[in-house]
Amino acid sequence: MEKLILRRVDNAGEEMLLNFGPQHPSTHGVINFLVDTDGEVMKKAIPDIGYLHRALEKIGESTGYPGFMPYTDRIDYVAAMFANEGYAIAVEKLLKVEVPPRAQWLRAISCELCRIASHLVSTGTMASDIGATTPLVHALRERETVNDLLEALCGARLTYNYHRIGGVAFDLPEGWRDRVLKFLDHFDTMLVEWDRLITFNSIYIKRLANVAVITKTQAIDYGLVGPNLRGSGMDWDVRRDVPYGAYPHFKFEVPVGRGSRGTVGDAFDRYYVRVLEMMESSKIVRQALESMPEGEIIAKVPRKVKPEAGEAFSRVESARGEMAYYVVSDGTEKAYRVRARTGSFTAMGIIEDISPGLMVADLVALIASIDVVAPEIDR
Amino acid sequence: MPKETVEQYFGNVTETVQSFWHGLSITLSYLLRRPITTQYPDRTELPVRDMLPPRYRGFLEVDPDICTGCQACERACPISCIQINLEKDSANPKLRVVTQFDIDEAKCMFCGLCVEPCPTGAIQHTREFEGSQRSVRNLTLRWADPENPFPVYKVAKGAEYYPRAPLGSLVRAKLEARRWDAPGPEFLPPDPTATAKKPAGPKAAAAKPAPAKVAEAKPAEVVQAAAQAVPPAEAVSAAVPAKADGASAAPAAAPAPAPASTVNPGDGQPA
Amino acid sequence: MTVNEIHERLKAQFGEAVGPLSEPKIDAFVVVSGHKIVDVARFLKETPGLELDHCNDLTALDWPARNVIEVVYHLFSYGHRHGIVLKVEADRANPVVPSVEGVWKAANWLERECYDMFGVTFTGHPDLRRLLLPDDWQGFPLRKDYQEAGGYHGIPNTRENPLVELRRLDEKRRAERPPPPPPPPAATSNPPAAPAAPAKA
Amino acid sequence: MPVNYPPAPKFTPRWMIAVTLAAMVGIPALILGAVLLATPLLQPAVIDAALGFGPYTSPWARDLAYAVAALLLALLMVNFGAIFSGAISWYERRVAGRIQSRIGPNRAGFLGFFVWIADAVKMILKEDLVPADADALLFRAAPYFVLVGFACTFVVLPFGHSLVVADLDVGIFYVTSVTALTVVGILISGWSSNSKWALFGGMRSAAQVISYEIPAGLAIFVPVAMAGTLSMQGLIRAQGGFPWEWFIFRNPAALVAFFVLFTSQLAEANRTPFDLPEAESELVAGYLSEYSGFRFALFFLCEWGNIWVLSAIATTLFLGGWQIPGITAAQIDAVRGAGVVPSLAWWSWNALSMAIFVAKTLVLCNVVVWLRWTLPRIRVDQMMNLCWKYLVPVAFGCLVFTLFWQVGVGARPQLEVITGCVLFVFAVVLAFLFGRRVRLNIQAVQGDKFDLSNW
Repeated sequence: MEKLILRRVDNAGEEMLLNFGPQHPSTHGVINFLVDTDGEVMKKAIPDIGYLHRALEKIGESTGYPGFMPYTDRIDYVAAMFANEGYAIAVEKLLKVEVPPRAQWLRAISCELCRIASHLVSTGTMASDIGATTPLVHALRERETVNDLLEALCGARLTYNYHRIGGVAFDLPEGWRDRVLKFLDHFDTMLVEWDRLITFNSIYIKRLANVAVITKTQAIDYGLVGPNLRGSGMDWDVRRDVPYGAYPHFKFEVPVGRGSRGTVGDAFDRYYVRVLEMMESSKIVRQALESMPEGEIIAKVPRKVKPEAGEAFSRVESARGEMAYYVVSDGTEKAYRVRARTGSFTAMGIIEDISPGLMVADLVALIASIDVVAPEIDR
Repeated sequence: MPKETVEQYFGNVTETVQSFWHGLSITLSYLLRRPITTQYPDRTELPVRDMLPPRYRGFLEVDPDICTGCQACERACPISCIQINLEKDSANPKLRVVTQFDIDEAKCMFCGLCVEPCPTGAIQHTREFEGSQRSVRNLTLRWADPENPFPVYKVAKGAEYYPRAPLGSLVRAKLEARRWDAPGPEFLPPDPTATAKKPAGPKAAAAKPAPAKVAEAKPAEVVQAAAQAVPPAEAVSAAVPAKADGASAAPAAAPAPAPASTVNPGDGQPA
Repeated sequence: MTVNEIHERLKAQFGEAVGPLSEPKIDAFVVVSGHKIVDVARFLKETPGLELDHCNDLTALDWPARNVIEVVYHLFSYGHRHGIVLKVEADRANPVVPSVEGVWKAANWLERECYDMFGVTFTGHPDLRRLLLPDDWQGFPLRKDYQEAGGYHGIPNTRENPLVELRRLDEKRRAERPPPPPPPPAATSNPPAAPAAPAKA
Repeated sequence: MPVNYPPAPKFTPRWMIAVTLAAMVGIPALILGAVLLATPLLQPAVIDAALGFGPYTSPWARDLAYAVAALLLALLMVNFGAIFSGAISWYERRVAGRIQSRIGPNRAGFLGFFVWIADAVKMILKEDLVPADADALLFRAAPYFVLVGFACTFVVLPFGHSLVVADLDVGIFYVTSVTALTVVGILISGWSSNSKWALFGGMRSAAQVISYEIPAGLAIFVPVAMAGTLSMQGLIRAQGGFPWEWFIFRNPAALVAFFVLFTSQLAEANRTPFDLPEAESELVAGYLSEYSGFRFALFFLCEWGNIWVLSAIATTLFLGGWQIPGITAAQIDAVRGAGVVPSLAWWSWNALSMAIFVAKTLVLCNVVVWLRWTLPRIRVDQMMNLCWKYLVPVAFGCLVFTLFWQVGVGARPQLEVITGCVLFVFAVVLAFLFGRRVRLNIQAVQGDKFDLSNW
């Protein structure tokens, strides 16, 4: 880093080195960008991450298997449910445990609600970064309801720790189903209003369309996942294409960026894919609530989780894209290695190569549109 | 900027007018809808803790009256924020007493993993969450009095429920007994000899009454198995009308809201 | 295509450089010799029918007992929906592995992270700097023998443990107090009252 | 938890409601009453008559009297600006809260009305920080440039029929020139802070304000061409009390010019969607980044006060100003009487005209606030694009059209009447459709309904 700064000093006067972060309103956490600007136009934005590194992978080697579950909440605290699920699936693979159907349905419901909550934050902060604060508060208002629901389900609003190895911790509370359906009825109409309020606002479109275009090949090459990948026109969703849990039983569409307002893969596409995904999640939750099987909510798992030596890799479709866990066991009670591969991490890697030629204001749109969450980058 | 056609030029204008028309009408309409926020905390209908769902994971509470001293919670805690010490009662060698049951609420991450293995439901999350303290040391709640240790609870065979104090009452009493700006306890200066021992800290200390611990482990697991067979505590407490204070206090593994004797509506908050 | 078929293709192409498919305990993997990894990667990505275009994950495992660091590649193909896990073993004392950054751009950051955490040097990487940790960090934290330095530039990374400290306080108080014979019966007679009294800090 | 202060009361006490309501009504009434009394009475002619100054009076005595009067008026106007900007800061936060399903400030006084006073007190008590490497003199001076540019506009802003500090012949021209001082202040603050963010903000502001002076100036020429004067009072007197007699409806080009002017003025006042100089999500706080305490407060005083200025100018130029429907300005002049102090009827008409002017201006202030909480921020190149590719040509077209229009109106005066009525009906229909849309919006979202509670 010092080397970089020194190099900049040489041509001082022509260019300006801007420390965009770590404390900056729109870096979505503690991230620093070394922005090399020529006036308003950027030469390059170099991400400097690690401010939120909490060595979770190292911690995973010292807590037992069940004990790491609350830590997964902290990997991506905006969408903690997926981190729970991914880790649980990986350990279940190691243990060769079959998850009861009801637990799988509960996982799907909780995850899709969590996806709605996460995308609301993402789209809301995006609007706020573009300068419209009202949509953010509207999004957070809806998210509060989702949080209330998840709180009633698992006792926490953010760090759910709901999934367990072999199932989930709690069954549905009384009256919860009706509350969810009532919320979804409201939410579906709210999304229509949301589109009219901000999505199709002409200033908003002008700010996002044709900005920070990531082509399909680039997206694949850089390992972008989830809505960022789909925003670039790649029709891929782990839930549909590498199905896990209860997802094969649900009918849903996978929204893909079509360049409706500009080029395929621009910031607007990535944003709009998220809006559409919220609608799909709402559909999935409805289907899941309808077809919910009866039965156990957790498989019989020994209290001392001690899988045989081996390694397992699990992939789930998190709100920020594919989240993969790579858990290696050496036959003891503690994992030999827990590795979380997160969507934000690889998404950050592309910023440096996309940024040249963008304006400073576009950097904000780019960061918001790839929806990075600092703890998920740093883990 | 690419070249614009005439249609694009005028299209921009009409699009702007249209989208502003919609956007402005929506924001205006919100002036006529009800805000969802409430003025916290003095204008809420109920005290906030009573509006939280029964599963809410707030401060941990231990009811020493029904604690079996099995240390399952201590083992389950991923961050070792619980420390339990068992000793033989000097007067009655058969009786074991808990001389230390400390929970570092400042370190606790409210994950709920300690609640699940508890055979009697002695350790539970409450809906208490307001406990700011000037000194972080004051956030270590001591459930056993070292001067006056409590004996472990013997689970009667075939016990259906355990007489737990109303959930939240104990922790609330503890929190209310201490001013928020009370000074924390003075710790001893660091022990130079302890540096080598420290990494093993809590475990080494806990392992002292080793024989007793091994003996204890067995019955505890039996009880745990029994506890798993019955429906989880949650379903029960959710069934009880959640409004009455301590409804969620229905102890773990109680098939009916049985220990209602302890559910005393009058002993909640005055509001 | 199954993992076996991919492995056969690899075997046919690279022969000795590609090890046997591991006994599939849960997820099977193939050990590839380090100097061939770029060729293998390019082959896997570019051969029609394989086209593993998605470098899903790249990380490492530290095995002090075997004195190796394994670099693990999780590869996947969007088009064909198949994948394979590759492993490259490197010497623990001086782990050097060729970089696959030229094959998958995603490997750029993943390799940097791997370098940061395990100290694996990826030759041919354009910008191999520490990623998550500060540039002047000592050691590679995810190695099994990593010892914490106890702080960073005078910033401590430990906090007093009140549980241990309180225990020490208790023990000191008890040692100071003369052992009284009468209290024990009293202690057993009124145990329920004990918890109600607020703990004296 | 036991804490060291008593718990907040469950309801706002009666006395607090009474005090707040008294302040809500009393403060504006007081300041507007002072304007109503002082502006006509502290004029040279009235002072001359009251103090018996004649041609033989010592010029020193006369100048002293004038200077005292000017000082009093200046004090009054600066206070008006400060109180207005404080009150609208509260109002804006309340409206923003409601728009965002929140309550907004609600602690200091009933409905949180005293929050702006609390803010001001807090700002004054805060440390006045000057960054170590900043150009201290310029850094300290910058807020005063902004304040002067803001305060000077009040010299010609009318409040009613005769309620204006000085009805300069070059009124509107004077306004456009003194507001340019604001940009000097912002530019200085951006440069002298020695912060990259502040520099960005200052530069953006300079580019923005200077560019938007051009469409604003061109749009101003439309009413000027219609009225044939630059004087603010003259512009209002050329209009009438009824909506179809306003400039905005009398000429289709003026309708367009109104929107051009309003947009440009938003940009000049750095209001959303043109809040680029202080874009908080991009530039942290732009040129304000390094300011604290009272200097920060001065910037914000001017920013919020500018809402009044821009609304008042738009009202003056296009919306008929203080014109009372059915009463012409000449009729009010006639009831003044010959005495030093005007007659009671004259005062009443003036009070009514002031009420009308304030009401119209507040409506526009609401629009400004409302726009801010609806729209995202435009990008800097788009801002330039909008100015040069849309607003300037349109404003120019409007001006040319107006020139021909005036020729036409000279030939056929009924043209203006017909257009006025048609456009007014058109506006009413639009307003009705908009109201319907608003109602549909509420009905469309499941579970939402018309509800004015929980303020």
